[in-house]
Amino acid sequence: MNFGDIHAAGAPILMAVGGCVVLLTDLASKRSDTRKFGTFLAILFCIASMLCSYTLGGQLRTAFSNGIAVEGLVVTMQILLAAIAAVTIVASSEILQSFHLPKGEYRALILLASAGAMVLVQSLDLVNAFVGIEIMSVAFYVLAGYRRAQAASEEAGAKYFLMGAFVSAILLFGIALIYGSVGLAMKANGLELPQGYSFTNIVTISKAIHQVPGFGTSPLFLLGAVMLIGSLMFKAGVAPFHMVAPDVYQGAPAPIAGFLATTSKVAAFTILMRFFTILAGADTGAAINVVVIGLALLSIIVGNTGAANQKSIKRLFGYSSVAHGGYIVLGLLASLGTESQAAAITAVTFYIVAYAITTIGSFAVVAWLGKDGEDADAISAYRGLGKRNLGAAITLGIFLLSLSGIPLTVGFLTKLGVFMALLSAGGTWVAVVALIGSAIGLYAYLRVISEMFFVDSTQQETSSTDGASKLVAVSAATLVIVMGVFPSQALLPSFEASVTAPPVSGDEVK
Amino acid sequence: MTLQALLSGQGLMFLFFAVAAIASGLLVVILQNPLRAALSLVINLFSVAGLYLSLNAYFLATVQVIVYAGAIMVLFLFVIMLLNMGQANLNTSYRGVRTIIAFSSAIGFGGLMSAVALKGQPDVMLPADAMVTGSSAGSVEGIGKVLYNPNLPWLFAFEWTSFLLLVAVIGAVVLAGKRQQPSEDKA
Amino acid sequence: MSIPLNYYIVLSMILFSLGIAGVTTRRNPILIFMSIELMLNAVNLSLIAFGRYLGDAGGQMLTIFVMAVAAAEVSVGLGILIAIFRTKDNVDVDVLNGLKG
Amino acid sequence: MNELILVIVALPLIAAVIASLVHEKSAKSISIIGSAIACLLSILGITTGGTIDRGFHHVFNAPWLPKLGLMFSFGLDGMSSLLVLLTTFLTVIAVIVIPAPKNAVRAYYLSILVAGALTNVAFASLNILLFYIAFEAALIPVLIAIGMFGGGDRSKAAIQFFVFTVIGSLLLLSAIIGLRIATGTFDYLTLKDLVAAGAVDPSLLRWFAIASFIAFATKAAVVPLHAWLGRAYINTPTGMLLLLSGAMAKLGVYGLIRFTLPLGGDFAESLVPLIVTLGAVSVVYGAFVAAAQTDIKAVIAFSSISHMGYIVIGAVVGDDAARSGSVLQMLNHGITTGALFICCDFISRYRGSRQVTALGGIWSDSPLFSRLLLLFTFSSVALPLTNGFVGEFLILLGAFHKFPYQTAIASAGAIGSAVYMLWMIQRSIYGGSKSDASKVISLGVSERSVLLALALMIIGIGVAPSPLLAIASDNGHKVGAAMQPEVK
Repeated sequence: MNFGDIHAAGAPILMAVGGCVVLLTDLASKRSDTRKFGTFLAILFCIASMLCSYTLGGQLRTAFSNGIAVEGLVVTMQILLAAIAAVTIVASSEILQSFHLPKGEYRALILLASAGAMVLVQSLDLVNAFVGIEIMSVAFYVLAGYRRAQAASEEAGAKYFLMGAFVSAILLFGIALIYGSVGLAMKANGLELPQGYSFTNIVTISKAIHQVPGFGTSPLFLLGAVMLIGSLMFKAGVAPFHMVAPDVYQGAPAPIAGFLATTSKVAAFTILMRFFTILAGADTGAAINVVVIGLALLSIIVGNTGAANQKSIKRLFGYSSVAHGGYIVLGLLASLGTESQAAAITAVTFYIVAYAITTIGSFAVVAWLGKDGEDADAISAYRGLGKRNLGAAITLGIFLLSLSGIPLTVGFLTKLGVFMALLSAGGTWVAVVALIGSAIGLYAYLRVISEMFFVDSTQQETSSTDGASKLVAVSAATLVIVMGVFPSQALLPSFEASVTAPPVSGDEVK
Repeated sequence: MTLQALLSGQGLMFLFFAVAAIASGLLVVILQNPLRAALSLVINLFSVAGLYLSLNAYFLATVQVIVYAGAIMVLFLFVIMLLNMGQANLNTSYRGVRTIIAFSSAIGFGGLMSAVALKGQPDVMLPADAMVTGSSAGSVEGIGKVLYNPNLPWLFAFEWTSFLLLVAVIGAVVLAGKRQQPSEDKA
Repeated sequence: MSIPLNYYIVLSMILFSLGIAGVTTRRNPILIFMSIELMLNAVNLSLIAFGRYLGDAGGQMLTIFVMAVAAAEVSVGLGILIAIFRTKDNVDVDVLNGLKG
Repeated sequence: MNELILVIVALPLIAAVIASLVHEKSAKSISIIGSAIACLLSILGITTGGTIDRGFHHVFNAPWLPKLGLMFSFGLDGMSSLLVLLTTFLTVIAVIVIPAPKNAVRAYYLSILVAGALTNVAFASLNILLFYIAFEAALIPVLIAIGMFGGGDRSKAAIQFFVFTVIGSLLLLSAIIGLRIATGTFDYLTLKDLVAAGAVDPSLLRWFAIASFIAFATKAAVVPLHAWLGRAYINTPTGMLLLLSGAMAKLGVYGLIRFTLPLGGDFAESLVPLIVTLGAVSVVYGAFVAAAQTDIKAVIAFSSISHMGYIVIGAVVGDDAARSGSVLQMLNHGITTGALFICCDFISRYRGSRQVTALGGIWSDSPLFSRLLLLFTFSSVALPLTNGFVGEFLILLGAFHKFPYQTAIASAGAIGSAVYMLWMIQRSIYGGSKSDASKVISLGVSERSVLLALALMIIGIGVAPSPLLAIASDNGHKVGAAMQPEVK
């Protein structure tokens, strides 16, 4: 262990330390109103974490006995995660105030959840991934049920917890099976486990896949891999484990819903990308492809149809997150092909970043329009919004157009990227089904736009005071447009030539 | 070979604990009374601890008994008592159905899963050197030497586990703490 | 004569499936949670068995983490469940149906 | 000089931005100035000039997102320059003649100017992805205009319109991406050369032909894909309707000529009989549905299906005369239908109703207006000496010897429609006034001059079509020449 190692793992460490500091500051201060200072402190640590990630640069480096690996993609995702945490803390400052909820613990949980997500993102060993995902999930359970006074929030927490714990068990069994199968295969073929590596290390798994003939199709490994992939996809809110996502997003306070939806996706999809990189080009039979295609199409269809006739806008965003999870999985699918891999990783990364911005913004609008701390959840509450609060209506309209993938918003470019990757990987009919799904989704989003602009309403002006959410929503909307028109300036270059796992070669592992 | 393996001393031990584990596990799934289900889970944990012993994992067997069966299950029992669920819900209307479902799905699904997963997987016996490497690996010393070795990947995860427990503590405090909204105090 | 590894794996998978059966058929959240503990146990058993037969300490290491995670989940999970039981007197998971579209 | 098209697109956009910032009163004049200059400039676009590349003049290239292959590539040929001119012209008219709704003047002008500019980007684009982006993005201002300022059924109309057209264009997108992956480019001219050289997988071209046909036929409201049109046209505010029916619907036909046929390979050629048949069905169907309407706006809307059916036949039939006629007829249809919708707007504004049964007496009350309306109707039913006649005649001439049955059916339908339409317009303007609140339709100076200008164009093109025809013949003809011997 040396400074380089600490630096590589610095981003989550800073977030975790920030969590502790924020918590202790809150405990130490007598006054109940430490709102500004606590927010400031939390954001300071987020920025420090971003800087720490940024200074790592794009080259690949492993640390902590190959337990973690950091490269361009991981750096990007870590910066994104820290940004999401900072924005969530800003956006929820007023909600906390109006709910009289404990603030220090709230900020600490957000920072710690992000720390867990970062550990997951950078982990090269599935053990670290597992610990990271659990830190994130346990914090999520608490955050989802944070508004204990409200039955819906409690229920969201309970459902999320039961489902999450169940899936964690499946994830663990997957890891156990991978551990066993890799170990047995390497042992049977006389391959040595290199010093410092474990059987759960992605590099070791990759070595087994690429150097042991027939290992990629061995049932023990495939069962483990499918369990691992499926449960990680649940953590990202993909069907068929989607049923809690709309419930949780509806029940949780809006900024938290945005946080849950985005952080979980960023973290889970990044580790999936890493896992898929080593599967690329390997003979794993059809099983993984079939599972991934099935999950992706199921999510796209379930998500878009589920969104179609919602009365609650947070549920709508919940279903929308399921559908968008499906599109991201399609991109991941393309990353299984060796030729389309680079394009697919770029497309998926861009998709995740864009989705994060859009979703955080959408939930911020819901909080912005809320009254007395209650989110503006019913879609009927948006009727005639264009006349009452044009700014909010346009902001939400931009997000909805972006979610439906209309040109000149970032949603179009993300979809374009994923479809390009997918079609170049040869998934034509998959793309067509996905297109049909997005046409259904279009209707769901248009309904809200129609309610806002096209329907007259007698509702009175809502006096919203949530300036923080407004700030977040408006800046996110600006980003959505800017990235939709000039993405090359904004983001695309940083994704060039990202690697997700160290290349497998004999020397690398020895 | 299979029968022989089971009829040896170690085999009988395995057989005993395996049957106990499955039986108590089944009871966890089918018993209506939460209290009894929790006690069955304790038995299950003990049986699995016995299996750990047969695998030379002495330390973990101890941890299993002390932490799992001792602490975690006590927490469960405490919550069941707290919520007064001890004899609640004695409705046994579809108990038989549940027993069948649970048993058949466990045997069916588990058997299917193992049949699929172990297809073509040769019977792996203990390696010849297992007595050497295995004897110390399960002890406190052996575990400690591996877990805290900075040249092995476990230390990093171990350190992060402390943050996991911190999150759990914060969560428990938040969830169990006094409700701050005055109007909700009556609830 | 030692026990073949596959015996342990089959046993572990059966216990795991029992847990899944419990999660899917049980209605009481606490009992669901206990079934999840059953699944975690099955995982631990397979990990230790794999580790033993591979002559590798990794299985036991993973088991330690699983136990730590189980403890963390229990503390948070029971906290959430107590909180929701204090609001609602009923104990069936069917009662968790306030969130609908 | 190459930047001409950029200026034409940018001017209305700049005007729109300024107009949405200034006071409501000056919004209109700023919009007029911006769009009028753009209109004058687009006359320049007709003349050959600037960089010339494979038959396109004013070719302009600048990178947008080079990594995605997305470029600002523009170029004009006769067909696209005429359509750009039509679009800018209709934008000006829409801004001048149709008053904005009182409560949202700026949003209204913004939507019209942006819609016009994006339509022009699509017409002038030589990069397929850029075309697609403009093609789809132009729907947003229309959506807003229908939804916010439209008729009673506006919410449903807006959603239906948007969903229908976007589904079509999503298919197109998948085909475009497929082409890009196969060839590595979105550049139209390169693609065209590659396809002509047979360097692209035929199964991909088949998919492109099908997908792009569905997208463009939806836009042009060819019969099985016309379902969005009725409700949308009836509920669209007239200003936007001028652009929607006059310019944007032409994107469908334009796309067939520009993209589907040249890039669809042999399969697209084999689609031609089907498209012609569908076109003929559209003509008849439009005529029948129009005959069942009592709302004059609906009559004009459904007769539009009929006219577009003609234009589609002419566009795909593979005959030079027909294709030139088709391009000319796009122009004519834009002018004539625009004029009719404007008249319809006047009638409903002054008379408070668009129902034939409630109208009458306009002939005596408003002589100039009713005579102009009659002229526009003549043009719409293609009487000789009006512009409509030239276009339809050329189409019939070209189509008849290749597809005699379909053409015969189409002309029969057209005649039936003409008779009905004349009868209906007459009923609504002759006779005594049936409405209590009959008001004289008094035209202001600007309104009068616009209507007169439209009338002059109709007669001008009808009497001396040859200059325009010469430009219009500079079109898909060159495209088709790569694949088939010229029919002369």
